[in-house]
Amino acid sequence: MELEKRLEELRRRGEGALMPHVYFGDPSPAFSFRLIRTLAEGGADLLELGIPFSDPIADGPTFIAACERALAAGVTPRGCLEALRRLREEGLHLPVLLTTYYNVILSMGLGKFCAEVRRAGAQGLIVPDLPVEEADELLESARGEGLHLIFQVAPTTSGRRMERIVGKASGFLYVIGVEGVTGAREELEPSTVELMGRVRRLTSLPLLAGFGISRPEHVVSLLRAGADGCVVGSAIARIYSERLEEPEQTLPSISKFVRSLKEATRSPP
Amino acid sequence: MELEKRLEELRRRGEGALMPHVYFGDPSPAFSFRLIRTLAEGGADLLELGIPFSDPIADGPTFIAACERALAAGVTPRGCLEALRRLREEGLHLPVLLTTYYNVILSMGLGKFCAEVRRAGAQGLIVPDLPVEEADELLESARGEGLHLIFQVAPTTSGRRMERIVGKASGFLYVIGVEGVTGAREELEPSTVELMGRVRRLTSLPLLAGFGISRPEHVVSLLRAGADGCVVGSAIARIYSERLEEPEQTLPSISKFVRSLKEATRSPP
Amino acid sequence: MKGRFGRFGGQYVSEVLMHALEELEEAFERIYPTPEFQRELGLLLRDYAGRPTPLYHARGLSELTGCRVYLKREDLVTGGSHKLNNCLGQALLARRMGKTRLITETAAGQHGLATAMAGNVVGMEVEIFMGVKDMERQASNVKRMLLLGAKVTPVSTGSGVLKDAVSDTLREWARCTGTTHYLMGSTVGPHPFPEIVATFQSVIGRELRQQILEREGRLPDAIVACGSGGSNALGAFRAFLQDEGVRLYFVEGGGESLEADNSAAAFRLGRPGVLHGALMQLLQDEHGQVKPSKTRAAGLNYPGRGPELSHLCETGRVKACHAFDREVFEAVRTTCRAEGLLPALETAHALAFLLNHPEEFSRGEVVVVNFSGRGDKDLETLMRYFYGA
Amino acid sequence: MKGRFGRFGGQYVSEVLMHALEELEEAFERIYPTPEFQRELGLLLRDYAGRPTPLYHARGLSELTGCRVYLKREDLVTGGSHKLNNCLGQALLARRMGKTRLITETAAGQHGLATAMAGNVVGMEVEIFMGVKDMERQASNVKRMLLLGAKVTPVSTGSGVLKDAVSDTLREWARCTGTTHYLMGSTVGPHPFPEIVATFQSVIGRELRQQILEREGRLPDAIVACGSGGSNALGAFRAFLQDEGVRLYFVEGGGESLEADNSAAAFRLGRPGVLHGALMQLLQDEHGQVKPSKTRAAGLNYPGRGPELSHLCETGRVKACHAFDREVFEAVRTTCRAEGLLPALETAHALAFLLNHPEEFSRGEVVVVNFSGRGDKDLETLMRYFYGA
Ligand SMILES: Cc1ncc(COP(=O)(O)O)c(C=O)c1O
Ligand SMILES: Cc1ncc(COP(=O)(O)O)c(C=O)c1O
Repeated sequence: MELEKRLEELRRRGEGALMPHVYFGDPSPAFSFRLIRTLAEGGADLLELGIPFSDPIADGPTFIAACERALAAGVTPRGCLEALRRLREEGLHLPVLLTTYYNVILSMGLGKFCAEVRRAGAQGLIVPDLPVEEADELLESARGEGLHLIFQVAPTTSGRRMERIVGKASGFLYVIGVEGVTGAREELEPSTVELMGRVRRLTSLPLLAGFGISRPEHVVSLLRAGADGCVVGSAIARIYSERLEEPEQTLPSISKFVRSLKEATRSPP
Repeated sequence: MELEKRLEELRRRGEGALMPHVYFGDPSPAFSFRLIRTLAEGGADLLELGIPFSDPIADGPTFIAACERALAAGVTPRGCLEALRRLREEGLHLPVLLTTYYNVILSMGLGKFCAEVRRAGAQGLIVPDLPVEEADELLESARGEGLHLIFQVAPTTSGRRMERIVGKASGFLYVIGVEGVTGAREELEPSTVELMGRVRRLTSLPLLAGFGISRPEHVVSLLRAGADGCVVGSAIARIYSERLEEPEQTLPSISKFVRSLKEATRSPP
Repeated sequence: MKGRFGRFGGQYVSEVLMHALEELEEAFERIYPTPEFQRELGLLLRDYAGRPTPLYHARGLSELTGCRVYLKREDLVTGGSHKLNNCLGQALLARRMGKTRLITETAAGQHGLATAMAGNVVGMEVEIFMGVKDMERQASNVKRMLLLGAKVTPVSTGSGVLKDAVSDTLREWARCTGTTHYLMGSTVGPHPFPEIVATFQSVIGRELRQQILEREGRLPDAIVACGSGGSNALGAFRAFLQDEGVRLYFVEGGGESLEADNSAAAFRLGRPGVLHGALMQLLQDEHGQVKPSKTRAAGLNYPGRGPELSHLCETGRVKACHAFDREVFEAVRTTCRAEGLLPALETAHALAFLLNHPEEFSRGEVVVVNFSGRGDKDLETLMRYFYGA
Repeated sequence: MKGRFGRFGGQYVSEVLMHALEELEEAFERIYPTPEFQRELGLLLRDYAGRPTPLYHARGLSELTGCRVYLKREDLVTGGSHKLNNCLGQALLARRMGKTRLITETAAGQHGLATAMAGNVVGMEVEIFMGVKDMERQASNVKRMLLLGAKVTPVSTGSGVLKDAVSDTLREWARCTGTTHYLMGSTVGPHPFPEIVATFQSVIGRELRQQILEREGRLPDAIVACGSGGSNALGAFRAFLQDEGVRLYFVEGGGESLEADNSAAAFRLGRPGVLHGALMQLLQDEHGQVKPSKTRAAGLNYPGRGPELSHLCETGRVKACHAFDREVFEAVRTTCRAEGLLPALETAHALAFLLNHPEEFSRGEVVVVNFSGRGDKDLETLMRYFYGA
């Protein structure tokens, strides 16, 4: 399914996009399959599928632990791509963004990685340690395969850099609302709202807000502030992390949680 | 009893002098009294009576321990002098040399110390950390009280210093046969014999050899080498040190040992 | 290209940090060349750190090797290693940038200690991230840091060693770039860190050049330095890069053996990759996952080699070598006996290479070893190794 | 009178040792002034020991005291204290005298360590006598000495502390003066030791004088030094003895209190007496038995004060002061925080005196503290004191 089309459609419906973010293979590939199905059924509009990395410097404790568990379970980048292919075969229709750190991509080779990603059925890439200054090579390979390379902006991003980023971005912009790393937070910071306004003035690209979103109220505030959607990651991992011996037991709670978030994306502005 | 007279007498008889050396109060004053009587009865010709000092740098392990025990038993310099007075009252007739380190003397005051020593009934002083260069003051006080200040010579003593020492000595010369500190040794060193010759050429003063003498054979060799007598210290303390709970039990062995040494002083040259 | 050494280097960090890196680069370029900054740093280097450090003609090691061996005595810098050269520089810079807090990571504890010192000198709060395993292994340096008033935060993510502590410090920095400076401890990390650290450390080589010219009337035949990130090595090498006649040896941690996961020899066992913000020579598996390094020298226990060093070794200007743990312990003993000097386990890598590779050094050659630190911090490890328990 | 400072000094030793003292005096007077000796010692002091040591303007301590406080950085000497200045000198002298072995005693371990270093530099065997209690308290320095290859012989006579170790070393020396030099570690013992040690340490004051003149354009108002035997203090003071305007403070170990047997304050609690070959200020009981001293700083735990120092304090040229253990620990903490420097417990006595006696120092005065050593050896003691266990 086309990424831009889906976001366009949601915008037309006056609805925010919900993009859950999971690291594949945590704590096991089998669970990830069930989790992703649950998220899709619960109303996810897009999916950010993480390939675990040994040193996820942009992630907080929840996702650090997720990566460690997934790697301990023997998950490899190829395994993740294979899994996506299987999810597609089994009928997963959402647009999927593959997230990983740059070294994983470099290690496979930029061109080869992008080709594999496209073949597996993803629509784009998110590389949290690849700022726009370092992105040209990957951008070229990704474009060659028809993949979006999603860029991030943050409260600390200067106007000059924001313009540079907007100039190269496609698909959507990933708006990091807070200073710091991934991880569920209780409160949204006012800087997030302010940032949304700043970006909006520069581009008509869809804006997906991420980092720290853990409640339906957050989603509502962000959409009001101008976001086109939200990324929710650690808040989901946090739920199953509490019962790692039998994570499936938490799927009903996760389902309920995702539904409540999706509900929030539909609240009138 | 006069020191010079006694040595003169022994020389006339062709006999060597035997001078046992004990630290008073080790392990108790009561034992020291019995020990000294035993030594006198066993044939001691002179007695070197030590006032224990906290830091006896010219002494080896046996006498270090003796000083520690005596101090722990509460022995003081005045206590030692008092003890000598009592020994005299009880009939001890030998010439007595009081031995202690210079700080004990300094602490009481040189003049006062010498007066007390004379009153207690000693004939002279041995101060192992007082070389001839530092001795003038004490020499004066001692002479004032009619006390001999006994000087030592050692294998390392140069000819120039030997002359200086001989020039100030009276009573006898204490000839340290070995390099090192007090303590019983198994063998006599050839340097001892050599040294005895060196000193004899310079003076007609009696020569008492000390440090390391532990057997009748040592005594015989030293007298043959020209000594007028021997000092035996650690070898005696070593005997009672082995039964410190009831040191009196060792008095018969000590008596036997002293008799054997005295016997050796009578062997024809 | 800016921030690149050949193909190595770059700025592979989260967007959140980009602003801080730009701010730092700008500040460094603006402030560093000013006479006031040079004067303040120069005084601290002289009077606080104890520079210039001597160049010692090591007679015992010279006899053993047949070379004229000189030791550049960075062990005499306050705190016991070259680390303070860089820490004083960055701390002064951070204060002039208006920051009030310094954070960093440490493995051997030497860099943490030097940061705590520099923080107290300039009057800034200090927090040190340290892998739990390193905290155990280098307990005495943890104590020193605590006494100096620094907060020491244990890192238990990953393997609880240096690489994990770097990651956690980067994460902490992302939270508070406004008030806080990340005082990077080696020539690693995203641009401009490798350049800044090498600049502050290059005082070593400048002194060395002058000293050896005074002493020998000519440049040395070879300089040997240990390292992982490369700060002491580059500090010594930079002044000689243009002098083709001066051979430069970089000695990394061979660990137990070059097998599997028993080594820190990234030049032998790694390939270029991105970690902690830069493209560099990196120990990694076939999937691009970073491999934990292994060596008894905590300060060499890092899977990456700084970008400048990666480049210099790729071009052949610097020769990458390694020493194994057992050679290193022997070199400690040899140096103790021959010179009365107790080298850090890290430093002993350079000494071990010199002692064990006669084929590299001809008789009579002038060889300088950068004596990067003293071994007091390794006392327990050494006693256990030599005397058991 | 030869070997006397006023009434203090002398040669109160067994006849067996007199020859060795004469030989040493003759050799020192003959060899020390020669250009070859000066050159060899000068090079070692510069390149091995790390001299000149800096004079550091300590901003934090200056703020706390209102004075312009300078620290003479003897902590930067190889091994971590001033002790090596003297050890290198005596070791070179002993080698030229044809000796093949060095013996000495140590309390804090700093002098033992420095002797082991110097012994390795000149290629002589080293044996260190150390009280069993001190071996426990300064375990890390024992380890350093062992690694350097020195033989460490435990002394259990007496109280198993420094004074007993000195006695045992004198006894050992009496056995082997022909081959062996007793490398006296402080300005104590029979003549010529106090003179020799003070001469080798006076490099401190010579540098200091030149440095403070460069920095302040004038002499300091006061110099503060800690000590027991007095080697670091005399080293700093000697160059200023003729300058009446420079006040000299000597800080001894107050211990817990000035009561009974809880102190090492020989100037407060002692009187002149003879120990270890010299007449000096001495802690002793009414019978002339030497009293054990008590202080948490092993290096100050000696009942005597060297003859020159005894004389200078008797004449009033030097003011004798003391600092109590608890003040000393506080001074360690203050200096760690204010300057990022960890002083030895001994050194912290001088700092404590400066910090706690504002009545002695007027605002704006230039005060130099002889920073005699670093506190790494005291790490365990400090951690136990501040953090318990
Ligand atoms: C003494 C010493 N040498 C070398 C190093 C390695 O660091 P670098 O590669 O930055 O010189 C360390 C690191 O802690 C160290 O403590
Ligand atoms: C650091 C330090 N300062 C001072 C002293 C005291 O010695 P002195 O009185 O000879 O200076 C010692 C002795 O071990 C020491 O280690």
